[in-house]
Amino acid sequence: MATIAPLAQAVSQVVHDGDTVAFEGFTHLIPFAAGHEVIRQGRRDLTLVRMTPDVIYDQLIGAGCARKLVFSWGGNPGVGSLHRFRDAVQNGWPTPLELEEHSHAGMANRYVAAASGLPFAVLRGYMGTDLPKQTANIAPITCPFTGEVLTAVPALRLDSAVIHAQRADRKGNVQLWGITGVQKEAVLAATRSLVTVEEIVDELEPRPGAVVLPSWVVDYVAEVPNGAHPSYAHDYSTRDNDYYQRWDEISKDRESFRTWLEGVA
Amino acid sequence: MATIAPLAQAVSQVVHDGDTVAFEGFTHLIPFAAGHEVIRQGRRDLTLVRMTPDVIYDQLIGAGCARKLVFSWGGNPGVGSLHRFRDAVQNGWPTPLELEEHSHAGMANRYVAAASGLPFAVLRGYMGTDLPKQTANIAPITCPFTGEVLTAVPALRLDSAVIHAQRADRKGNVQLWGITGVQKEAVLAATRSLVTVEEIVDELEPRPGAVVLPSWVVDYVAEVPNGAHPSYAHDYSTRDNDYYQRWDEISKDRESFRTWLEGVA
Amino acid sequence: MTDYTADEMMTVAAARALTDGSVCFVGIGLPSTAANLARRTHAPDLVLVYESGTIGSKPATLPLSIGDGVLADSADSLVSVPEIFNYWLQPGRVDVGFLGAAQLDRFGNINTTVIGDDYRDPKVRLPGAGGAPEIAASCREVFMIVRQSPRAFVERVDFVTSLGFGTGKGDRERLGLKGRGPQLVITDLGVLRPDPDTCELTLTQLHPGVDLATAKAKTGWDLRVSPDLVTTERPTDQELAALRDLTA
Amino acid sequence: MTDYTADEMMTVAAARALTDGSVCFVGIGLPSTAANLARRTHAPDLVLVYESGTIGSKPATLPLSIGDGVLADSADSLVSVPEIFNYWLQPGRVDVGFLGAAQLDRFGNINTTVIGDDYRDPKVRLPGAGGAPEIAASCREVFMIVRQSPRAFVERVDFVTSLGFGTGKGDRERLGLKGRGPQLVITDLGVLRPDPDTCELTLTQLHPGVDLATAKAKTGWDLRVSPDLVTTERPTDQELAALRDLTA
Repeated sequence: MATIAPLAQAVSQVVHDGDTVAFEGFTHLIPFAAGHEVIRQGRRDLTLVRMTPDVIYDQLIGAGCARKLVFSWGGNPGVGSLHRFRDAVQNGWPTPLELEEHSHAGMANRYVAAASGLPFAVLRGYMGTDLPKQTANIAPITCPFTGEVLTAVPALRLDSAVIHAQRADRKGNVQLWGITGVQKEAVLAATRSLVTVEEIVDELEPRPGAVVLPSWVVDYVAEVPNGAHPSYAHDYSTRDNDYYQRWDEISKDRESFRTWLEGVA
Repeated sequence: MATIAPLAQAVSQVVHDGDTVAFEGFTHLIPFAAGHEVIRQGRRDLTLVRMTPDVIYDQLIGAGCARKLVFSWGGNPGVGSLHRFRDAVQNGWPTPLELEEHSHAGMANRYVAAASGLPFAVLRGYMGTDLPKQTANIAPITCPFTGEVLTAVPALRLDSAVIHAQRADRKGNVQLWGITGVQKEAVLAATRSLVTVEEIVDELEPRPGAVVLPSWVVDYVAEVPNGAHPSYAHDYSTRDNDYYQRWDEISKDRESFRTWLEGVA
Repeated sequence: MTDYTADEMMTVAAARALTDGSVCFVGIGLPSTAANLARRTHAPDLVLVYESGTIGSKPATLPLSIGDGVLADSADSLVSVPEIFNYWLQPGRVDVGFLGAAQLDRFGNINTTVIGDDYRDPKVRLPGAGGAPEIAASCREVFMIVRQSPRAFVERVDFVTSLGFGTGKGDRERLGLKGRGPQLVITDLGVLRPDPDTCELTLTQLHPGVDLATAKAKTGWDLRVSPDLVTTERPTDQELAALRDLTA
Repeated sequence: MTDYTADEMMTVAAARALTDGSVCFVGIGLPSTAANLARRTHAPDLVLVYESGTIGSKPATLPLSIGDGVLADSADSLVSVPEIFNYWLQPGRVDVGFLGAAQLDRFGNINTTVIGDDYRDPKVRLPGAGGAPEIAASCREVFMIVRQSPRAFVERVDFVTSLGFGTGKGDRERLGLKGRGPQLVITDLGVLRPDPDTCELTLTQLHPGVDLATAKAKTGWDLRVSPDLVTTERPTDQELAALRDLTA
C-alpha cells in the first residue's frame, strides 16, 4: 500500500545516491517538482533513464546529480537543444556524463520487459544503424521457429521511478489520463516508486482513457499541485511554452544556469 | 476503411473454408451471431483459435466446421464441460478434431506477437509442465544478456478474426469496453476482420476503459443487436446464464444437438 | 451454533488462509467463493485479481464466470488479458495464486488436461490449462481448494498441467521458478501442507468430526500425517452467515 | 497570386505528397506542419499517428510538441507508447513515415545523433534517434522534409541513426526490412527521389525560381539530376491561406 507523504520526505525515501532512476513522461505530466526536490537534496551518481530527457534532465545534469544517461531522444521539445546536456557530453561539465543510447522502440520495449519480469525484449529494431556499435545492450536474437534474426534489448530494471499524475485517492490508488506514455511500465519496472499528483480525492471516478495504478504497486504518493509545471497535466493545466523558451537562454551559459540553480535550493 | 455490411455478406467476405480463424472474447462480447452465420454458410476445415473456446465453439465443432482447435481452456463457463468438443476429441464425431494446446499466458503472448509483427514471443511459462511435449509450438529460448532460459511461442497469425463490440460509428471505427480480453490483438493479428456491433452511432463518445479500433484496421462491420447472446455486452445486455445451462442438456447427445442445429439453419 | 456442510467448512477454512491486504489471483469456482468470503469477513482489503483483467474487484454478488460484468464494474483497474498475465502475474507481484484442480498428486502437481495415460486418446478430456501453469509458477505461494477423493488425490497425475513440486524438493528451483509453490491444500476433510524436507503434501489439519481413517481412505496415495495434527476451528455463525449470503 | 517563402513552398510540396485516406506516422516540426496542411487541403481523411500514442489526431491548432494535449483530445484512439511502436508501427501498418533530419546522405541515410567522426567525443551532440530508426524501417515508405545545405546534405552521414538505403540497392532487403525506404525528400529547393536502379537520391523536381546550379551547390555530394526534371507547381492561394492559418 502506498504511503501518502510530503514531497521532501517521499523523495528522500524513494531516490537514493547511485540509483538507476527514471522521471518518466512524454511531454505530458513530467514530474518537475520531484526533480527539483532531488536537486535540493543533492543526490549524486544517478543513472538517469528516460525516453525523452528534456528540461528537467538538463537541470539534473547541470546540477551534477547524474553520472550516466540512458535515453533515446534528448532535446527541448519545440525549442531545440539541451545546453547543459551538451556541455556535459562535449566538455564534461560539471561532471562527465556517460551515455547509453537507444531508439524509442528499444527503450519502450526495455521498460516492457522489466515491467513483465523478463530479462529481455524482442523487437524489429536498430537494423542497419550505427547504434548497436555503441552499446552491448543491443544484440541479435534468432526466432526458434522461423530462423529469422531480430533484435533483443535487456530489461530496464529501475531502482526508482518517479511520475506525475492527475489524482490519487486516500488509499494511494493513482489515476492518470491523456498521453500516458510509458509511465505505467516505469513504475512496474522499479523497486521503489513515487507519484506526485495534482490532488488527492475521496473517490477516483472513472475517466475515458485513464490508467489506474493500484496502491499496492506504488510506494509513495505526494500531493503537489502543478507539480508538472512547466509541463502540463491534462484537464488541470496547460504547457508553459514560455518557460521552455526561457530555458534555452538560461541554460546557454554556465553562469546564468548557476544563478537559476541557486534559486531552486 | 471498414465496410459496413449485413451480417451474411460480411461473414462470407471474411471467413473462408480452411481459414485459421478466431472468434475471440473472454466470457464477455462473444460473437455468437457471427458464429451461427458461419454454421449456416457451411464453412469447413476451419482451424478454430481461442483462449477460452466455449459454447459457440462447441456448436461450430458439432456442426462439423472445424478440423483443428488451438486453445488454452475449453469449457462451458460456470456450468461444466463442452460435450460436442469432448465427442470430437474422444470419438471423432462428426469429424476428428486436432488439438493444439497452450496456457492462457502462452496464447495471449502468441496473439501479442502476431499483433506486433514479430515471429515469436517470450514468456516465463510452461516450465515443468507436460504441455511442451504435445506441440512443437513451445520452445526454449536463451536470454542473450543473462543466459537465462525462457520459453518462446510462435506468433498466432490469423486469416480472419471475428469479434463483437458495443458500437461503431458510420466510418467503421469500433468501440468496446468492459472486459476487452485479447480482442484488439486478435483483430491486429488477422489478415481479414469482422466486428459485429450492438449499434452503429453517429459519434463514439469517449467511455472509461474503452478500446477503440480505428476503421483502417477493420475490414467489415455488421450491426447485429444482441449479437453476443447468450454472452453479454457490457451496458447493453446481461449474460443469459439459463442458455448456458440448457446447452449442457442440448449438447449431451447427438440427436438433441442435431435438432438444435436444424433450428440454426 | 449453526450446522454446516463439509463444503462450507472447506470454503471457510480456505477464506481464513487469506491475509488481509494481500493480493490474490483468483480462479473461478471454489477459489473465488473463498476469496470473496475472506473479503466479507476478516480481509476487507484483500486484493482480488482475475485473469480476465480485473484488478481489485469488489463484486457485490458472486461472479458465475471469470468474465462477469460485476468484476469489471467494481475493479480498481481493468486491463487487457495480455497485460494481466505479463505485467501483473509473471513478475511475481501476486502473493497468493488460488486454484482448483481435477487431479492433484502428492507433490502438488495439478492435472486439468486429460484423464488417462494417452494424451491423444484420453479417457476423459478436461478443459485444459487456462491460466493455471503460470499462476502456479509465478505467485509467491499457491493455495488449492479441492474436494478430497481417491480419483482426485492420486499418486501421480496423468498429465502435469501446472507444476507443484514436480518429483520433489529442488525441482522448482532447478527450473528457475520464483514462487514457492503449493503451500496449502484445503479440502472438505482437512488441510495439507508440504513437508519442509520433502515437499510431500502432508495432512496437518482435520476439520471437526472428520476422522483420520476417512482422510486416508479418500487419498489415492499413502497419506503422511503431521505429528502436530490439529483440528480446524469450526465455522463461526458470522462466517456461515456471510458465506450463505454470498452464495444465496 | 500570393507571394510565398521557400519554406512555404517546401511545406506545400510535402503536403501534396500525402494521399487522402493514407496513414502517416508524423514526426514533430516540419513533417507535422505538412501533414496537418494536407488534412486541411486535399486529404481530409489522412490518418495522423504520433509516437506519443495518438492515432487519428485531428488537431485544430498545430501541436508544438509530440505530446500536446490537442493530439490526445482529438484522437480516434489513444494508446501507450509501447503499444504505438509495437502494435501500430512495427508490423508495417503505416503507409508513410514522415521524418526530418539533421544530416542526410546520397542514399537517404539519416543522422540525428552526432556531428563529427568520434561518437565518444562529438563536435556536436544532437538529440538522438527518437522513433526514427523504426519509422524508417517499418513504414511502407518514408518521406523526408529537410532544408537543403551542404552541411545537411552530405556524401556520407557521420552516424547512421536511421537507415535509408545503406550503401545502395539491396541493403534493406538483406537486412529483412519490409518498408521500401525513403521515396521522397522534399527540400526548400526541390524534390529528390531514389534512382530505381541505384537508390541514389536524384533531383527530380525544382521549385519555381530555383536554378539547378543552386540545388547542386547546396548539396554536399555530386548531385544527380533526373532527365525528366520538372518544376513544382507553385502554391495555390488556397494552400497558402490554409498554411498561414495553421502556423499563425
